Amino acid sequence: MIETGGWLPVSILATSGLVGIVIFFLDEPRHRTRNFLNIFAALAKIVLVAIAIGGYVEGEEYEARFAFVLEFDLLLRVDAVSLLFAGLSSVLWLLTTIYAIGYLEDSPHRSRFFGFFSICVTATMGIAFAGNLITFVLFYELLTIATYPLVVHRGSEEALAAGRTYLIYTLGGGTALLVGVVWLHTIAGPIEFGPGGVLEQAASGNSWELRVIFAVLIGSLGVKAALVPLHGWLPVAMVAPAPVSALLHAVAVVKAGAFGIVRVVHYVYGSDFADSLNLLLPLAIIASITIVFGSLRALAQDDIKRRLAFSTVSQLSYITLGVAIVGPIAAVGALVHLVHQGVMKVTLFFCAGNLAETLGIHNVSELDGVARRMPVTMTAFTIGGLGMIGLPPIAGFISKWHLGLGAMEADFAWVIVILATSSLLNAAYFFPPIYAAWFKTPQVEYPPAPGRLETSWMLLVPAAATALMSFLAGALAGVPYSPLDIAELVAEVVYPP
Amino acid sequence: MTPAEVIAAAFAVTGGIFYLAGTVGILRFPDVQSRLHAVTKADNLGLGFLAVGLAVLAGTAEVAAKLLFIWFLALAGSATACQLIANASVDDDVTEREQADA
Amino acid sequence: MSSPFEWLIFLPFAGGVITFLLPGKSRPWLALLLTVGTFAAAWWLASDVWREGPQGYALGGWEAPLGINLYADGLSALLLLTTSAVMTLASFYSLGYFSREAEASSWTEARAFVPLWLFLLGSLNALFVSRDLFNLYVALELLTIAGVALVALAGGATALRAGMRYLLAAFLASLLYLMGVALLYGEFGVLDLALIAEAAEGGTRAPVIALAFVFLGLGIKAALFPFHAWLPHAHASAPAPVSAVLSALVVKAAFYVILRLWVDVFADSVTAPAAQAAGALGAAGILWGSFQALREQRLKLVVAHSTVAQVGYLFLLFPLLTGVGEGAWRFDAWAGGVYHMMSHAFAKGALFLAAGTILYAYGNDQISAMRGLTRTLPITTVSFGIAGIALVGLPPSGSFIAKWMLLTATIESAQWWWAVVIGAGTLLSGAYVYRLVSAAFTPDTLPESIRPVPRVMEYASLILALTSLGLGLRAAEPFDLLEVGAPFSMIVAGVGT
Amino acid sequence: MSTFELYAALAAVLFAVGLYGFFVRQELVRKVVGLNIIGAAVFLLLIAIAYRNRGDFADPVPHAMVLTGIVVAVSATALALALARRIEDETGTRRLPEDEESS
Amino acid sequence: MLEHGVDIVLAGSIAVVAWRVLLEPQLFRSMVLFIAMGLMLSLAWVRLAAPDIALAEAAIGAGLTGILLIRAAQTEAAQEAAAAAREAATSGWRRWFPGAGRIVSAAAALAFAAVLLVAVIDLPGEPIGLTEAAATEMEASGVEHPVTSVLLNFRAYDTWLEVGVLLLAAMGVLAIHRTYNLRSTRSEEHTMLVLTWLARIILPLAVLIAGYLYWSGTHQPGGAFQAGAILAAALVLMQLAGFRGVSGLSTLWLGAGLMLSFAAFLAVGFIGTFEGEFLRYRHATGELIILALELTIVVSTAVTLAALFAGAGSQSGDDSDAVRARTPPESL
Repeated sequence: MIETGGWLPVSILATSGLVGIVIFFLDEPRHRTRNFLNIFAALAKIVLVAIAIGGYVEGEEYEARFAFVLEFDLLLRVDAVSLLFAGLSSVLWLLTTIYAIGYLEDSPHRSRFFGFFSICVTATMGIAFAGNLITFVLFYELLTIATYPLVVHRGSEEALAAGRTYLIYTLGGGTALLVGVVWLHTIAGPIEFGPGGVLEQAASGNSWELRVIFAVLIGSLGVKAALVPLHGWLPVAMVAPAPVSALLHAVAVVKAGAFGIVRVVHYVYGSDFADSLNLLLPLAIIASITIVFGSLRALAQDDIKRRLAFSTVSQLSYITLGVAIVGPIAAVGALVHLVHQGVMKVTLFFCAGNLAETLGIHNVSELDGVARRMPVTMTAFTIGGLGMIGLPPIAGFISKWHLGLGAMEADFAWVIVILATSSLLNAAYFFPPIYAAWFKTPQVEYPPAPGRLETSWMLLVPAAATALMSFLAGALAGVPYSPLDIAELVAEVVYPP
Repeated sequence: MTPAEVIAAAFAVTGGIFYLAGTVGILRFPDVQSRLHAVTKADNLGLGFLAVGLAVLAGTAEVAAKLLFIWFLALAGSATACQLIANASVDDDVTEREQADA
Repeated sequence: MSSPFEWLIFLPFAGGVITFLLPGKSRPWLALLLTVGTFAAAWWLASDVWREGPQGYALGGWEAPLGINLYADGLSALLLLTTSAVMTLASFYSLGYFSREAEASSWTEARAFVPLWLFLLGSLNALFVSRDLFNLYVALELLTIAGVALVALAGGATALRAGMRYLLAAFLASLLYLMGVALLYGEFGVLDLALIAEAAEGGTRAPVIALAFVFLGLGIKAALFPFHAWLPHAHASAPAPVSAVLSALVVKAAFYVILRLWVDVFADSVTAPAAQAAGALGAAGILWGSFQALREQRLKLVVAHSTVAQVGYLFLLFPLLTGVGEGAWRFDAWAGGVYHMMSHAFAKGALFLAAGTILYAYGNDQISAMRGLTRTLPITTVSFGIAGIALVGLPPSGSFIAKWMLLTATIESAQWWWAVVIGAGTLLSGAYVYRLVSAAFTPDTLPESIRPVPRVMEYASLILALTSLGLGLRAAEPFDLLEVGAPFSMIVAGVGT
Repeated sequence: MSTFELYAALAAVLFAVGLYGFFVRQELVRKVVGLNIIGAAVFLLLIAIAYRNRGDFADPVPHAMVLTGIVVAVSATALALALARRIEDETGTRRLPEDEESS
Repeated sequence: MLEHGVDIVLAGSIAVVAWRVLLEPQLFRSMVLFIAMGLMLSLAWVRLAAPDIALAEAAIGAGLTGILLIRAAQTEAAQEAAAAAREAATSGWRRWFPGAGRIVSAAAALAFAAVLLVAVIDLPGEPIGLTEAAATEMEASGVEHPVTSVLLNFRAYDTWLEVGVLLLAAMGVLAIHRTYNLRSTRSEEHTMLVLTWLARIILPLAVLIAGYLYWSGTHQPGGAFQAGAILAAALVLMQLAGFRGVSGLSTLWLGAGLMLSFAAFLAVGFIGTFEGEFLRYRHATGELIILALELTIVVSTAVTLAALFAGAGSQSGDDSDAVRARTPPESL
């Protein structure tokens, strides 16, 4: 059943999966063991992913196949794009765990929280390493189930309402995805992801059927990738605790949707075949609309987390846009933005969490002169903000640069206009808070910092680390094994030269 | 029509007539007790004639004995039933008469 | 006693007789022992069927036309395994459930419960292996009377009235079924299913009206939509282990007979419009059951209404099988339907047992009263959540696979509307499961009096819930077993012993 | 009109009468009587079929079925009447709420 | 012509009586009519060459079911007047379409009957059945009477389950009344002297007749269930006549009596598996086993049916005045 090297993907999943189950049965006061288990599992996962990256580059083949039912089997396979997503998630999982331990110092139900937290990451890893559509759907739905308890963790009426909207959107999306995938299976039999698309040879159905299936798939994945009409749940889900919004609503859940779109376009349909069915143009249009719409709504938000949520809505569609443009450079832009956006957005959410936790600041209007009181957090926030706008040398610039180049190469001139306007809009909603924080005099007297640091180290270190990562990802993009390097590796596989 | 059949038919007819009388009695008589008279006496007698008629037809003595045994059981049953109903209906008449007088 | 058939029939009935006479407390333990014995017999039969194909057995040595034949193919072996598994766990649960009233009046529910319980198990076994129209009638009647007695066991006006409704409906249904059998006997002059199947092949001799009577009677017993009114209160007001078994197994027994007659015996006599009508009634059942489940305030009534919905789900199977021409997908639809029956049996059993535990602990089962469940009954909450997932059909569960197969069949047989119904069914079941699960996440205002719950009750429902998940992960073997003697293959008359 | 058709027709009539009684009558005891009449109808049909198949004796299999049917009918009736009795002890009325004059 | 005449009159009268059973406003009278219908039905069975069924119908169908219904109907008498008045007022959707319930159900019932008639008409022309098969195999079954051979050999499994149904009903009734035995049923103290006199005469005769029926079952119409029913009637008569009857049995003895036959079938079946299948017995040993099984059926059926009769009455409340329940004066 498990061929050679199959142990790796399974053990990557198992590290967070088993730990999650064990944590469930830990009773509340056992902080030490729980924190130790969490950190150990996160470190183990990073090591395993590193081995996987190293092995993959040397041409190792890691594949685990289980007989699932009749002619379908569960397939976990390591390939370039899965490493990209898995690497991002594992690293950020470690940092977010540290952050969560600090953030939830004395709140109730932590065993339940960390249990579901680990299962979410297992689901994310499952999505990353899924080798065929049925495994992808299985982990995609598991992610929905695992994230719901985190969204309603506080149990307040508001949280339950948010949980309900979240479920309505994601369950609806899940059912649509199921229908789409089953429909595809009836036409093309069991589909395994193959770079450059497998559907052209396998499919026997007429083009109309394939178009409708494409629409259904993108629609269902669009729920989690927050494409315009289906993004409603994301701002509402911000009521969840900060670590949840940070990892899940900036990285795991939304990226699962975007990653799904990458898989469908590049590994199921293949961009050339999809383009021949002229499906990519409407996708690009929807992505562009989302980009502009997300930025506009972000402008109007006073609450920091809601502003960041809408910024995520718009930033995510960069990935969809990059995927929709035929050409290796645009693909690189999309894939590398998958990582960069994740890192930058996590930094911003960490800072928002710090502000809320230590000074109780929730709105942009209360940010005047806060930098004096919390310099490190605000520097991290500034790096993240500037990165989002796309200023070099921070990571954001790299992905926008590749997207622009890709658009030029595929002569999609209007995409450049979209990128420009969205950068302007980003500036419009990130500069005011940064300016207010650094240069305005604080209106209210902030309570002095208790210890040496402005807040507990567990909240500060992750924010600083991710800020540093987003800076390095931009500055040292050329270094081998950097996100850009792996993205180019994927692009070579998807668009054979 | 052998002589036995003729006799049996005669008995059966008389039995039938008695049943008829019993039924007319039930329909015509005013109150419970008198109806009881009709049904118990006339029908049992009718049954008796019928049983004798059939016994004649039966041929073997064993079947004839069974038929008469059936008649005997029927007699016992209906006699008891008549007693019970009469006893129950006595209370009725008292109440009816009281209502009538009051 | 060399054949599993003998043990399957002998054990439960012998147990029923012994426990009926045996005084004292040891009864529930004996019941547990006997259900485990029956599970072993079912396993033995399943392995025989797996190795040597369908098994036959001529009772009293008399062959088909005169004597009564027993027959077990993959379908009955699988259902026997499900029956004995659910009954074993429910008996395990009843050890704790009935222990509380040891000090109660001279008459204890436990003493009266066990013989009826074992007779119920015996009649289920007799029904699943029976191969004779009239024998099915007697088994169904045994099932009904045992069921009614067990429902009325709870005492109190509601339980008695529910039992009365159940008895009246089932009595009328049995008579309709018997009328159908009479007409069938008039038509074929034989009662054995194999011989009738042979005679009815090709649809030349299709006693439509007789079949109408038979299916109408069985439809009432299976609580198909317009005739479902008796089910909710009967299943909700019965003692917890009884309502679990009623919803999980007894309702399915009637559906099994319909499936056996519709697919195996009268495959050529049933018409497409009849199939579409059955599907439409099923769809109406789903909508009505879910609608009621959303409005209901009492926990057990919500779960009972969901049974009506899920039974409606099963009837969607028929339009996919009949009148759509020969197609490979028919096996998918059939296997999917059976698998849904199995996984629903486990999930619904777990849900009812968990609801019983909550009622046992809180004293009432108002949904609003389910406060702080995660704190007071953690294991029950977990089994509640898992059973809910399995009921909705989210991925790790068995009904996800069932839904996958049904969807494949709907798409390949180009009947889109059933796909919409399946989607709607999923979302609606998601809605009322959400209602129950979200009640558990409400803030922890602990109710004053919680009666301590014996551990055995919580673990029983947990194991049931986990099995329904296990069905989702390990589906290969059950499907291979199902293929043994599956329909769409002519049944050979007088199967060898 | 052979004997078979006559009694089969009687079965149909009894079936209709029993079904009507079962639906219309609200008292539980009367519903049970209705069901017994339907049962009688089914048995009539079975025995009529047996009569039609008669050789030197009538077809014994339907006879066995009807005998079993009668015993099953009496046990179901007894259970129903016991239930009706207990419902009357508990609630004072011999009807189900939905048939009850809804307040 | 005459031969058909009898059938036509009989069928017609059964139909009329059935309709009257339905329409009769007073419950007690409708029950009496039901018993009358049952007895006429047993005549119909005789006409259809089914003597065994005629016996069973008279003993169980009309007899025992009848007294069960009368026993259940007794306490109803007091409310009858009120019920008749309330008859008109109906509930729920029936109120908006007064009488709709009747029309709809009448239409449904007639539709069913019509469909049934059509089905009967298009049954295959030449009759098809298992008569010859039963005739050929009967020799091996150990008894000469076809119905008994089918009932207790070819389809012994069905009979076993049927006895199971009877046992289960008794268990159910005991569970519903939340008791293990029928001690709490009050036997009537001040019954009529004539009833006790009748009991003294009838009971031994009843046992005799039951024995005769049981014995003749092997070679001519008769059989275990019919004999059991007669014994049950005797037990009921005992109870009504002031003797303890079945309610005198202790829990253990009542339980043993109820499940005797079911357990006997189990034992015989178990033994049968040694030399073949479950419930296998042939030829001479077959006859012995059938007689033994029939004996247990007689005992169990008698005890069970008498117990069911006791169950139909009220357990706790005392029934003494109910015995003299009378039909209330003609009301309405």
